[in-house]
Amino acid sequence: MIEIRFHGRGGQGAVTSAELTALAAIGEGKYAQAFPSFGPERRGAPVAAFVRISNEPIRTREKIYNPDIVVVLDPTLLGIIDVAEGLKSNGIVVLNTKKSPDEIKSEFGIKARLAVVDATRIAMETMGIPITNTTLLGALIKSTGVISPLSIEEPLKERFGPIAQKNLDAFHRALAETTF
Amino acid sequence: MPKETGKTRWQDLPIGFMITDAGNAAEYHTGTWRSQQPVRNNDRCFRCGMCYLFCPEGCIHRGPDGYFFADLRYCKGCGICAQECWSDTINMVEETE
Amino acid sequence: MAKRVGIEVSIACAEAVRLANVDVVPAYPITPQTHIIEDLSQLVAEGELDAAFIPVESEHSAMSAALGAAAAGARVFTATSSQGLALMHEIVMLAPSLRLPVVMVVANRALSGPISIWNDHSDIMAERDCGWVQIFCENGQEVFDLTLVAFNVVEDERVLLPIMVNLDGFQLSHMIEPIEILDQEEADTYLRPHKAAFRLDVDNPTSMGPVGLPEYFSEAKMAADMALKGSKEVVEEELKRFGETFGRHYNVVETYKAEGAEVIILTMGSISETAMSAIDKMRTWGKKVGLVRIRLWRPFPIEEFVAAVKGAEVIACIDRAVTFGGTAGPVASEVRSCLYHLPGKPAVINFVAGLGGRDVTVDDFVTMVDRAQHYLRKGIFPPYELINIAGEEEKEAESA
Amino acid sequence: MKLVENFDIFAPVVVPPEEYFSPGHRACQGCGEVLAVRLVCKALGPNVIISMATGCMEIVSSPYPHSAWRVPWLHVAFENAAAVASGVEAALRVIERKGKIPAKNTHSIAMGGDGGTTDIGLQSLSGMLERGHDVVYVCYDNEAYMNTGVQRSSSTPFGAMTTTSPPGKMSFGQSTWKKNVAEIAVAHKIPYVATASPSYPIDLINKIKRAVDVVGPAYVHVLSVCPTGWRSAGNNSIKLGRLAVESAVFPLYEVKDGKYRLTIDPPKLRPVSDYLKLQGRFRHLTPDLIEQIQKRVTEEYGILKKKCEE
Repeated sequence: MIEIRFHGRGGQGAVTSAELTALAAIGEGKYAQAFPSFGPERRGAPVAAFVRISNEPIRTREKIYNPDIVVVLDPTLLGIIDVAEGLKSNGIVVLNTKKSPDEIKSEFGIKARLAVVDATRIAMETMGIPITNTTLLGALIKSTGVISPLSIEEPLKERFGPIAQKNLDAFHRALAETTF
Repeated sequence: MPKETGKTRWQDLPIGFMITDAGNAAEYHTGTWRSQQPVRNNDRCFRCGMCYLFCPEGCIHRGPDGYFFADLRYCKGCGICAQECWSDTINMVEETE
Repeated sequence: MAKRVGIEVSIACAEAVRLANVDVVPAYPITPQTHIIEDLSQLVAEGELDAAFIPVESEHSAMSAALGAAAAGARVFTATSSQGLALMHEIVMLAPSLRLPVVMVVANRALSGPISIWNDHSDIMAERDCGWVQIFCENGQEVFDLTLVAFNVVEDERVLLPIMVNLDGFQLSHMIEPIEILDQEEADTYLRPHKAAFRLDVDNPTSMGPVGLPEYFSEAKMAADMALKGSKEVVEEELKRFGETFGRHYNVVETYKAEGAEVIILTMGSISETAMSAIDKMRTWGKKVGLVRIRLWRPFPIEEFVAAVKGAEVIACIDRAVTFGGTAGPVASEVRSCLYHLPGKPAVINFVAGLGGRDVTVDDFVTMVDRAQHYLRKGIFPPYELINIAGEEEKEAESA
Repeated sequence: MKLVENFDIFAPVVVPPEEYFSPGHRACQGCGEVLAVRLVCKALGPNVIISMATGCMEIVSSPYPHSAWRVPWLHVAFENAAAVASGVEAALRVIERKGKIPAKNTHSIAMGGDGGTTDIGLQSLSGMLERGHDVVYVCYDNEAYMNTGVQRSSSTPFGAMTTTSPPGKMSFGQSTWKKNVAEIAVAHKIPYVATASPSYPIDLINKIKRAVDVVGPAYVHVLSVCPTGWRSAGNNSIKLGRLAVESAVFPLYEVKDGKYRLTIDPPKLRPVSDYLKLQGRFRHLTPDLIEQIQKRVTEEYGILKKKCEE
């Protein structure tokens, strides 16, 4: 079972990222759960969302305390919260940032493995808005292979309708540009 | 004192404690509440029907002769008919024992 | 064809209501019930559900309109949570008395105060004695399935009572997970077409909700109680038929590795799955632990429950609501009461856990099992205990 | 000579002869409210479903196993008649459309007393009016909680003695002015609002019929004389209702699509004291207080007349 935690700010699409990841996994015939952090947080506040993916039926409804993967949609969260909290020893943090993994490691003292992508720039260039959730999904899949890139297309099209293509473009660019 | 139990077996109550016999309040005769009763002198009556209209019981009816009468099974003796009568046809008279 | 889809549990619930082709949905929004009624209102707006969605001004009016609609002969659905259910309470009491088969989903949430939007069972336990059929769901599939089953149960002429389908707020309501969704044709092979058993009819006028004088009141209550008790048989029949139709089998009481278990964890709702994981873990350590899960809460399945716990030494009974100053939480008091006269009955240690969104983890179940055994060894039987309480660490360490 | 409005000597000729509210009900002797119910039911006819709030009329009409109602009738609770009637109306609309029941265009009616309407039921009333249900709401206003023993409501008039607005060394009785729920209904911009009185039966019946005829919500506020709570003679119930109108304490008007019209326009108003003096609940009032009431009534009536002239 793989457990993923998404960090973002209310309105940035962390919850949507989690949902799309779970839907893609379920589409592959796997079992998955996606759930938000159920808080009273509003637009702008730091929020989290969670995903479990497994080949077996998932028989737990605990919150996620020791994720395998953490995805951070907004680089400004790094100085505010410990994004790597509880991360398993072999876990990975997937991060939206203009900086290199080494810069991040020394600046924020993160010891975990890192995958980075300049998602904000990609989102601006492909969609014209700094919404990074689908871009980060590209980075997540590239760096972890937790689901197949193909299985994200269907849920993404269903969710975004007419703007799905732009999101897919951003997603594919992140697949190419993520470094880890 | 007799032991207090219900009047109807629970098995025999209609579903949802519903009353299926609509309007069966008529089985209950409120005439026993009356301490005075309307007595009519139809010589004065010009059959306007005000008594019928204003009776809170709805117990005043028109007979085949065109004159009105109160159904004393229900009349509570409020005296509204006498009060509202235009022609002083109706007098309220104490009930005798 | 049934489709396995990733779907939010609330949306799956709304889909079941759509398949039941309800006529009237009076509803007032409250977290965490909102997604269910939002989706129903959308289905009505799109013409995918031919129903009147009444956006009432309160939950009190939601239940009032529900009863009016059911009395007029409609199939009615509503949903609520917590404060909304509490505000409804007065009218909740009247639904069984009028024998109106309303289906209501309750996305369980703590009752204030302090105000909390998160999950526990204090809202539903306050409605425990209202005369409704009450069932608890463990996962999204069950929410979808039992919402369908609910219509068949309550509209059965032997029942004609309202039903609450309970699902844990957020923990279930906001969870996206794989659920097998039936199509209309499949659903129709199971669901009976709706026809009101009685209704307000201008051609056959009746009076509903008359005054119950002391000469009749006790018998009216007896009739309502007998109807509720009798509903168990129908619930069982319907679950059986659902299982035969779709291959998903449900019982009024479920067990997991309970056979021969020395310790039984007793749960209701979505924490049951976490409890199973905990049991698997403890079994690898050689602990004889099993799970009994109550699905049908009202009418309480006494025989099935007693049979399920037979032979156990101790029950770690988990309540998700506090009975302040009482002898046990609402579940434990039921359980103790129905075991009281049995020889060789297991001890019942009552833990109050998961209040107002507090997580109940695998480790918590391990702790509760340890403590239940610890108390049994020591011969100490506290009425009930809240667990995971800051300030009670010393006590909690005792049994570790 | 006593005048009934639209004077017609053979009243029974113009009034529907059928009774849908049976005798044998247990209302007090001389109850003005139960007369209003009887007349409203005549106007409504048989094709209605009535949802009724808890209160005097509910209690006196339905002690199991007896019901005075010859039309389908439903009582759920005190504060929710409007919400229950919303559900009935919505259900009828849908299940007639779906062919579950024969299409009969049955009308949903809600009824409540002043407590169930102007106090505890105001929210559900407002909700029903705002949502635009095709429901006629009839408020039988006897100006206090008579069912529980004459406690004040927001509909109790200024100065009136009730068991919870008693006069005393520090009190002259009800210290607030009667809440005007008809105007609150008007503020919902519904198609029809009216005030009515069983003392003017033809006017009452006509208004109920108009209320049923409009599409959308209608509200009819009926002043209902309560000899028990008002401490008046039982045989004066019709007379008191008439005096309330003739003194402009309770003017009879209707508001159809926002247009005001006085339906009973007394040529000359009587002093309010004519109305007050027949009621024990006002017996303690000083001339000064009666003057205050007179002033207020004249003022309000002036405002209403102006609206009618617009």
